[in-house]
Amino acid sequence: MGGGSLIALMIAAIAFSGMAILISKFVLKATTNKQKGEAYECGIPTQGPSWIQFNVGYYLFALIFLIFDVELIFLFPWAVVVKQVGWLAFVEIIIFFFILFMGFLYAHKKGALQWK
Amino acid sequence: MAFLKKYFSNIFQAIRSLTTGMRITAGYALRHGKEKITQQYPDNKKTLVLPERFRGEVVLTHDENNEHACTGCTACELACPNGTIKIITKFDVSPEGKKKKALDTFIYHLELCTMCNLCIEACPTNAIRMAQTFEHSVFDRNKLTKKLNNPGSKIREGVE
Amino acid sequence: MTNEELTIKISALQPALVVEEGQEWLQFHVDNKDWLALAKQLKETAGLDFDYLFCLTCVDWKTHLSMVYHLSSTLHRHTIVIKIKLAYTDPVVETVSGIWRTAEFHEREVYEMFGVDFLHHPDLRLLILPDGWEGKNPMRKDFEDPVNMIKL
Amino acid sequence: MYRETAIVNESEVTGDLVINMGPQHPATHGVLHLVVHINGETIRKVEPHLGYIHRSIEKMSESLSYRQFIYVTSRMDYLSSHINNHACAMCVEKGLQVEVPPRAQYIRVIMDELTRIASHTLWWGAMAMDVGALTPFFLAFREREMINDIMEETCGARLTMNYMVPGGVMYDLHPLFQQRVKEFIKHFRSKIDEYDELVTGNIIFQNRMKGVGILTKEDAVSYGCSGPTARGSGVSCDIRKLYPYEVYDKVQFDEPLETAGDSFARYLVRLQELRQSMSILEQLIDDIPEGDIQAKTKAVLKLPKGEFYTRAETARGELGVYIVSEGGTTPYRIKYRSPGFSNLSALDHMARGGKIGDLVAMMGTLDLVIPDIDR
Amino acid sequence: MPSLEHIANLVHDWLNAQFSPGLALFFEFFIIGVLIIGLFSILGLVLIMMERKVSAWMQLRLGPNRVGPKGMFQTVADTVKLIVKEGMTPDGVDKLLFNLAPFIVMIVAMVIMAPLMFAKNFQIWDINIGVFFITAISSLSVIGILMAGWASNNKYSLLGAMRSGAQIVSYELSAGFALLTIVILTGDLKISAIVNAQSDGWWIFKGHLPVWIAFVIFMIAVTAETNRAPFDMAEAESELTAGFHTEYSGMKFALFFLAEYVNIFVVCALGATLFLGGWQPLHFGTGTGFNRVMDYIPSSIWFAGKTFFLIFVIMWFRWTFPRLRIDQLLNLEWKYLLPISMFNLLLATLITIMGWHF
Repeated sequence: MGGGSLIALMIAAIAFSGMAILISKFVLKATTNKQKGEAYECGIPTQGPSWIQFNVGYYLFALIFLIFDVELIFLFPWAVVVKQVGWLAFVEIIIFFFILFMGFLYAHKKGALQWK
Repeated sequence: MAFLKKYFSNIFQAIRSLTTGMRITAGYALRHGKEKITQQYPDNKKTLVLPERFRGEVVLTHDENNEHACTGCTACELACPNGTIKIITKFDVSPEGKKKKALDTFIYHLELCTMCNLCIEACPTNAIRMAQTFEHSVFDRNKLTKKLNNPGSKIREGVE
Repeated sequence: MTNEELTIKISALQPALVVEEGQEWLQFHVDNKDWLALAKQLKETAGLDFDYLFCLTCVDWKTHLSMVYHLSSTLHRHTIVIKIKLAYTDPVVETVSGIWRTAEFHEREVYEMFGVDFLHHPDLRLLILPDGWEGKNPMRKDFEDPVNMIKL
Repeated sequence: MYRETAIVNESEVTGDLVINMGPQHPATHGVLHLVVHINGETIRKVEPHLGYIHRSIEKMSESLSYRQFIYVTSRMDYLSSHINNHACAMCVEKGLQVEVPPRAQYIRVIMDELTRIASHTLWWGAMAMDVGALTPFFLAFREREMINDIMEETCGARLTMNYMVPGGVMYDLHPLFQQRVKEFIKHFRSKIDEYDELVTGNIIFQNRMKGVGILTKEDAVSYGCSGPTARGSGVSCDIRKLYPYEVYDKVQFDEPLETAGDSFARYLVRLQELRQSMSILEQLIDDIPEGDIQAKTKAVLKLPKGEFYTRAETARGELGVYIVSEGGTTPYRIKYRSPGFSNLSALDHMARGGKIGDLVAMMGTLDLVIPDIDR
Repeated sequence: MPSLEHIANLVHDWLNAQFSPGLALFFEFFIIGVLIIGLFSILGLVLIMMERKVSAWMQLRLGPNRVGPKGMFQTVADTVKLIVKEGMTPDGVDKLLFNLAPFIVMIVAMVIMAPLMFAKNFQIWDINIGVFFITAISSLSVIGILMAGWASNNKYSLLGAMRSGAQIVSYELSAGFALLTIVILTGDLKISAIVNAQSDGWWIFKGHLPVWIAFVIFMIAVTAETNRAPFDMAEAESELTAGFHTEYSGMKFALFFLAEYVNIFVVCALGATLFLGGWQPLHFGTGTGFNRVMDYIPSSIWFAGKTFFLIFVIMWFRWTFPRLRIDQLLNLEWKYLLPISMFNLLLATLITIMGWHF
């Protein structure tokens, strides 16, 4: 079966989730009050906004990931043809990894992998 | 090189410590039939034996003639830290015509009781004791206020 | 250090002290204004080294309040009790939270329970009572709570 | 007169978040409310807000007689209720100048140590649960349940026993008591190594614990810490050793000390205390002397005018009972110096600079029992 | 004995005989949709039950034992409970994202099923880039989690989502490297080709050292990617109460919950396919009696058995270990798993070129 199955699966997922939520909506008569609408913070009203500019620590990892993930994508076609290409592929990948690893070490040295 | 050696020995140590823990949980999983400690509470009611000293609730002991040993001296009422016990006394007239203080109603507020045993210790005639019941939940709090002396009961002969 | 030696040594630091014996530990009655200076000396004087404030409380005597400090030394293992008489209305005393940091919490408790104001306390706020507590100080003898207190 | 609680909204300026941990939070074991200022994951400041379970036990005790007030203290540190009762009973005895019969002294100490084991096993399970391992909790409860059964048989209750009375203990031991305790010791000796294998040796656990929440010796003393919290920082503060009460001077035991002052040191101290408590039990259980279990006391107790202070070593540290008596049948003023209150005051100092996960681990090793802190 | 392949072919032929090709294809899609929804429901019920029982065994408990025989229908009862629960939307939330997030998570969990080979020649779509497809789609699930955490307007959720973001993206690398090891050995990205390459022995037996290392790294990485303890930073119940799904209740929460378990199934199925030979039965040597007995067991049972074994291992992790701290979690990835998996890849390349694997 072709790519159409992906559409079918997606529709199935939406139908399944949507049905589940709809059924529970129908089963239940919801009431509302002020306390119900509050964000959960251990029973204490939230102080200050939650949508703030967040500490950069998390984003650094996302950036480094991006670099590595792109490299990983390059590796996939290479991996498929390793068997046919043989030694050349090995030399290639050593050069590739050497550059990548240098970058990695540099990032490590700069403390980008240190959680702050 | 020393760095690499430390690096790999760290990994080795880590894996060893993790597998030790996993061995224990796996051991419990394999022996779960023998090791389980769950008590199936409402099902084991018949076999559930509470120790005789277990303090569940204050009761006034009555014998087969519907007689108790309470003289209405209010020692327990004074000993109670929470005001759980309230004793209402009356005056009995004995056949000889003497007036004598006697128990009229022994009111016990189970909802205030902390089972501290001080009333039992204070009682000079061992009229009250702790019962082993523990299922006290009710829907109405008023049901927890109990009258402990049975209707028509009277004081046992010879108890002063 | 024996009690006699302690008495001599501490009296030398602060001549206005009144020493009371007879209880388990030596008791010193200190004047309110001398307290902070004495507290510093008690902690820092070699041979005394009272570095462990293990109990800090207040007693309401209906006419006045008295602060009670139980001090001990983890080095020499001797213990003394310091008492300070405070006025009944608007009592004020210097904080010792800079000397023994545990006092910060204990003083906040005394502040809300007895209404003693601790001067120069870094963070004198209600600790146990709910925010915005209005009314009297609960641990004072004249406190009445008609709703929650059950008189036996 | 009162100053309003200062809620300074610094978050808009510095990018900090203010998070309320508790009163309804899985890690606060009760109703502790911590206002945590964080930046990213790093903790800037922790402000404990107490009082959610404050029952004013000190004020209540002022209106109760010397026999009655003891039972209220079971509700302070409910995990070491025997020891609380013991400290109060000792304080009343000090005032009355009553000598407790040797049998009662032995029974009291044995009960104290059983309570300590029960408390520490529960702490161990809860501690492991705080850092994310859920299985140890149930293993700990297996052991604790055995102790609770022993307690139930002799004292008549499982948690708030009220077994100590001024002058001795309420009833004699159950005939099976000694046998049960020996069985328990045998069982626990075989299981405590499992504790080490499952949790102590675990590399993840060690990484979570080591170097976290460091409390130096000076800080521990200055913050008035006591019990395992202080001993983890190398402060020798075991009341049982320093000011022995009852029969503690007759038994051989060590006061475990660690010098690192981090969470792992506090953890190790408690695990060693479990072993020490067992050795105390082993020494005492076979030679409990025969005799009375209560000294003769009057029906209505009156303490002479004066001030009495006793201390006892609970599972969490030093419990002080300070009675001011005016000579009446009720105390004029009672102050309970609870160990948790002082230990908690060090939390802010320890937590700064750590991560949220560290805060949970620290709270676990401080072994906070909230009713003990609020009283 | 009718295999799943057999039934699938029968249905396919019958549909094509009855209807026009377009209509037949539509019906097939419809059947797939229904089947996959059925699979989801069954997986939800079975896996949650399994988790409860496994945890109960390890914790000296009995586990659920009231609803149905041996408590088998406990999950059904819980589902009914969750349906009856109110799905609240708090006031401060970003309504669109908040309601969209469970759908995204579910779509990812479902679409990722497409290239999985459940039995011999029984597969929804044999994509020629199967392994790559799975890597690509599985990184989408982090978007759902980030969306849920951000939209909730709750600080716990935000922290949980951020942690989850940093964590999932990090561990995806080592999971990818572990997959690459097998791709190098096989020389193909197609799932069916990878499984066929293992007909004479599973990679875990044939590939020795590099595959063993890759397998261990793969298990660690997928545990982290599915947000399971000891890597459940996004939920971290004792720190963040419930992490990114703190504000979700009722059916929306149930969808997150279900998606988590389905994701576990998917990654374990992938692990079973790549390292343990998919539906290939266990063989020793050639032509022995043992092999014939093994062949008699249907391929779907083989696949399910291997998958559930791996699921058990992941559950075993959860009920044994404490949780890592966020910085330790990232240290583990960047300082240990990533360098090791890079060198492991070189090793695998070397072995492939030299032909040292069996």
